[in-house]
Amino acid sequence: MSKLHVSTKVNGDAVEFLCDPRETLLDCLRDKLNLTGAKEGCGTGDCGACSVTVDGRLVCSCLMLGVEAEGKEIATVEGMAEGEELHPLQKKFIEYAALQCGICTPGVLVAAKALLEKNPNPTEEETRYWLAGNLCRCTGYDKIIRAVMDTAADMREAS
Amino acid sequence: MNYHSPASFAEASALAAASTGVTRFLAGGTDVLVQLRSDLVTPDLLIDIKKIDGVSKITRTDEGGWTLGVAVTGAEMSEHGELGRDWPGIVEAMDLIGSTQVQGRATLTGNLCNGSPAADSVPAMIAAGVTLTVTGPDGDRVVAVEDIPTGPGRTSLAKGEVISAVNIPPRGDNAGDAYLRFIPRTEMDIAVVGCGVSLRLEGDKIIEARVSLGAVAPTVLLVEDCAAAIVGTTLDEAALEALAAAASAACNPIDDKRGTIAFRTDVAGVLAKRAAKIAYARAKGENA
Amino acid sequence: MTLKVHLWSGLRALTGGAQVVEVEASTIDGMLRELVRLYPALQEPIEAGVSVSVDGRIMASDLTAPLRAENEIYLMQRLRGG
Amino acid sequence: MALDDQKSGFKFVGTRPERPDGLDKVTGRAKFGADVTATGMLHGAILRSPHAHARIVKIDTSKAEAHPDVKAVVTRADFSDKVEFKPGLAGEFWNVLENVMAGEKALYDGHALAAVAATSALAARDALKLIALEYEVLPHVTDVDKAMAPDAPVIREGAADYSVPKGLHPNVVRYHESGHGDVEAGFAEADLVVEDSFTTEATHQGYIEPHACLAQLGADGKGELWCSTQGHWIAQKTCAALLGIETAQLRVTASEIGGGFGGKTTVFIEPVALALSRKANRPVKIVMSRSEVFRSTGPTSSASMDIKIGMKKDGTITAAEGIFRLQGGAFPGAPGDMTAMCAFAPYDLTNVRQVGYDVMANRPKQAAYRAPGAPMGAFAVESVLDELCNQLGLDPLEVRLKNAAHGGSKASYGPTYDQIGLVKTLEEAKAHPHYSAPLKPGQGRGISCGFWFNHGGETSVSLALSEDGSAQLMVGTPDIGGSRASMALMAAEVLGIPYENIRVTIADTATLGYNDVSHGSRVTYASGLATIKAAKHAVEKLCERAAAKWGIPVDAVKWEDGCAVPSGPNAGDFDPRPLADITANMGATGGPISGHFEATPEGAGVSFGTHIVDAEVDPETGKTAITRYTVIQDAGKAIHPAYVEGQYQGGAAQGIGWALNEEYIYGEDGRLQNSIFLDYRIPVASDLPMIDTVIVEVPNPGHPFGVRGVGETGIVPPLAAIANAVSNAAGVRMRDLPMSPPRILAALKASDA
Repeated sequence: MSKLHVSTKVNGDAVEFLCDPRETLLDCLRDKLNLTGAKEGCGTGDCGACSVTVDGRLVCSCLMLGVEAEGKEIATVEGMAEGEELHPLQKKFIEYAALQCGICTPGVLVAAKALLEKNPNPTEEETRYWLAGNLCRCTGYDKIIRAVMDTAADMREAS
Repeated sequence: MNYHSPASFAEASALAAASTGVTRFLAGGTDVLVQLRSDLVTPDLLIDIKKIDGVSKITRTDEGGWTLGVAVTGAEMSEHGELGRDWPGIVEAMDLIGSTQVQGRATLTGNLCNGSPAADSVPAMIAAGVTLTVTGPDGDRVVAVEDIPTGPGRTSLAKGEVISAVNIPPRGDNAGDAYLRFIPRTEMDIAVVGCGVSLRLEGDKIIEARVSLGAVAPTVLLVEDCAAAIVGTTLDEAALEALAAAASAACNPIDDKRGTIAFRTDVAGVLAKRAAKIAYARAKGENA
Repeated sequence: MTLKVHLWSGLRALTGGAQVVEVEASTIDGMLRELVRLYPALQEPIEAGVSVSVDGRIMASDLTAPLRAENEIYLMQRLRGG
Repeated sequence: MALDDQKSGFKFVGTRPERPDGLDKVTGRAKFGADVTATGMLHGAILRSPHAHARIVKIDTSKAEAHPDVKAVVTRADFSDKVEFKPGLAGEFWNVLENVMAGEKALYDGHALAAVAATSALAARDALKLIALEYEVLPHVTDVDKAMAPDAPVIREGAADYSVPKGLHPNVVRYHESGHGDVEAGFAEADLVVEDSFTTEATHQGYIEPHACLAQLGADGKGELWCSTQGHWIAQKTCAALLGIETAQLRVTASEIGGGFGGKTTVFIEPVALALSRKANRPVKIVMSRSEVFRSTGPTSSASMDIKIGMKKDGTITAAEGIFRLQGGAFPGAPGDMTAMCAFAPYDLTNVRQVGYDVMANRPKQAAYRAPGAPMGAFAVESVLDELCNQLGLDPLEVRLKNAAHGGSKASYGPTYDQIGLVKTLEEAKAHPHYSAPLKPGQGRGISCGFWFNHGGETSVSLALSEDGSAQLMVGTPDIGGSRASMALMAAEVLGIPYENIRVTIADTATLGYNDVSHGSRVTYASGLATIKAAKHAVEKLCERAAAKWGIPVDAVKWEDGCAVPSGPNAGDFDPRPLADITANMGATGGPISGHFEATPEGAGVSFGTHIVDAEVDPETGKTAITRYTVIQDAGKAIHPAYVEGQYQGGAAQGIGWALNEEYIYGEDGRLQNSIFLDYRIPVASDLPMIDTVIVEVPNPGHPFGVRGVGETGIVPPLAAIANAVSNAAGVRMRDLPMSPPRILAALKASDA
């Protein structure tokens, strides 16, 4: 069948694309909009490397069709920094060496940002469970969890 | 694959009834997209029901129960304080499914219609006595949750039928529910065994109970012997042992990559005891 | 000079039972060639890949490394990493 | 390598600066394997066998070829016919080719049979369904012990090499035996001998980034390849051989790599993409699905092991013997030899004997995984040690200290150890608050030691100075875990310029000499050593320029804190010349200044670690929770301690997965049943505690700064340490991994009965 036309907003910008109804939002972000920050680690919603928010809700972009993005507002890792100013989580991840290979990092950052927006003062357990859908094979999560919790503390202090 | 997003359930039902190939309804999509991506099921027709008015609403009924739209996500259920105070077991069962990300999309009806005997929300719904409104070519009918799954991946829904609402009964006084599952990790797994319990007390005595087991048979089971083992008791040690024995006896599981027959049979009893204790404490108004 | 070369015990079948053999050489390359000359059956394991431990330091591939009579020399199967 | 000038007193080394590629990695800008496109690009997809073992009777690709979206179809006939089959590992190119694209037989579920290139990824996937296959299904075997049994189906005749004793099944393709002393005499001296058998299942490296590449190859034999790899020179060499082109005509660029752990040290899709590209005359991109990753790449070997250890009442080990049978898929290469050599390496033993088997079965070709072979052996040996300590009432740490190898000990694999850090890690473990912390009911504590060889390997590094005094450093080892930061720190240390002034690039194969793969924990050791030497080479030239300007001999100039200075009062009285002062005019004083170094550094320095684990077991369900974890490991010298800690923590986390839940599950039909992350259960964030680390530094005499590799040793002790903790918590000895809840519960029930 012919392709479907989709109008949506990504990181605040109005965008349009044509997609096959079988293509996922992740396929559309990466292949049609050249936003390759979200990664496909599994294609089954088990690894979280493709995490984005849709209308503020954290989702796996591999578990949503491109056509379902019609009229929505999508946010990806590419939209996390404001101009040249990195998000506090981005800064802390670099400072704490909370990434090794970096493939899971975009998804972890998007998910962690969603956590702190919902819960500015998460416990270690809450942080670990919130991020349970973001697989990291390199770090053992230790430095990731510390980076998220310490960023939360910094942000609480700053606000 | 054709994609449609009808504006009403009647239209959705008509589309499905007229389709000649494989039809799937798309709510949260957390199962449909996985099957699509792995070439397991590529529907000829995909009907997205999320543009139908009211599908994302959680509404208190006049009788004190709840009506949930079929696109209400797990995250929306968890964030709804009052629903969770009435039916913590259902909300927790839904919340156990997948990650935070999956919670942003997954729905009760999707979990049910996927037809997995290991679906977490299903034992909790069955224990709670949840019913569904089904819209078909001949209009609406109301069906109990336990009557929907007929086997792994199969449901009793006829061609052209689509679930249009989830009806949760009024909780009433001195009652509580709970759901527990066993998984090898702390998150992200499919239940190896699941158990939902809902019960009502008079004083310390259980006067009503429904116990449901998941992942121990081709479909989720409503186990009357389990209920019988605890009704009329104060959930003392003997009642708990009888409950565990009834739960294990009801199991008809398989050996598979997620667990063995012996393991599932044993752990069904363990979880039944643990879930019953939580439901009992909740019915007494204790924190659990 | 005469070098004393320790083999791994699996190679004894190829050297008529000897696990420590003496060869005349001054580099790893020379030693390996001399081993093959004295025990032709050793050609296959050496071609399949060996490392040489010299005084406890494992030389994975350097054929030019000099050897002296007082060195402790062990032939080892080539190491692989992840 | 000269060992006499080992440096101490560091300015940059040992600090924790931000990694040079940090910004790229937190903004989504870093380009991984699947993140690039080319104009005119096609998408490739690979058809894979659904059978564990089958003769390919016929492949009919005509329907796929006729489809308008399809631009090329390839099968084995499209690869070089010059690649020669040899027994064992001698013909590794043939083994890789046979794995990349099946010849006469499909050898495992997931084995590649044909591939297409089409105008979109969906079109390519759809086109695979147009290829018609006719199979003759053959009997299969996936279990290591069954694969060695007389009635096992033969995977491939003639694959066994010289080492295999006569009379063994043709699936046994390599054999290793080593040791010293007289084990029988040793056992006779023992007060207690424990003999036991153990198994471990295959696990996957589990990197989150699936294999991905973009290839272009023309009829002129010139090609470009972009891929996610641990070693682009080995990819270049292998692809050239498999495609029948000249190595130098294929330029390979390593993308950012989303994890490897050994699994990306070889090629899978790269030669296929090149073959498709050559046929279609267009660039071809292939990205594996997660299911393809599990079915067709990695995994590690599965193992079956028998251990016998004798001990005196005072804890002295009198003799140790181990038989290690490793299954490595349908090709030679299972590291039974490594398992055997590493298993007893932590101990100073008078009598030791170890035997290793490399066995083929109908599974994917095993790939290296972090200290390949060592974790399984450590699991078996350290479990028996624990059992001996329990039965003799001895403290497991004291017993390990009593028997620990040290400088001068004869290693179980033969040679005499140089300076090593095992005893130090044990002493640190003993002093650590974790070891003496009280346990709660239901909890158990386990410890284990672990050993890994580490590796040097062929290395080239080039360093070029800029006029403004900044430096660009080109290394050839892909940065898997922050190695750019370590390289910049070492270069800064030698040059004496700020860390931030150094830009580190992973050079492609056309712009730097040969480099071995990022494996064997060799990057910080070997590329680091080469970086130091390259920087020193540049410093020599800087000193020459200063000497020329001052009119004094070059040996009267030394380099200090980023400046050329006269080497002493007799050399003359000149103001120090900073690096930027010399480079500012370098074009007119002799030309550009660069340093380089090419060698095969030998002296990687073996490494040891000791882990302490607390585990809690639910007696009703058999579920294990890891409640506390401490890693103590010798790093020689930690260049960037944060990334050293990261390696320790990552190794421990992977070990926890291997010990508790990760496994390849094959059905009776020989098909892999858990090829997605839902059922291949790697640890998630909520499964783990914080992982404490202690970095021990016993300098490696073979590195100018004392570096030992740290990447691999961290996965050696966890299996045993966790098994010991779980066994102590549950009161039953766990002999089979993973210790999944059904296994533990069954063991508990059996011990009750």
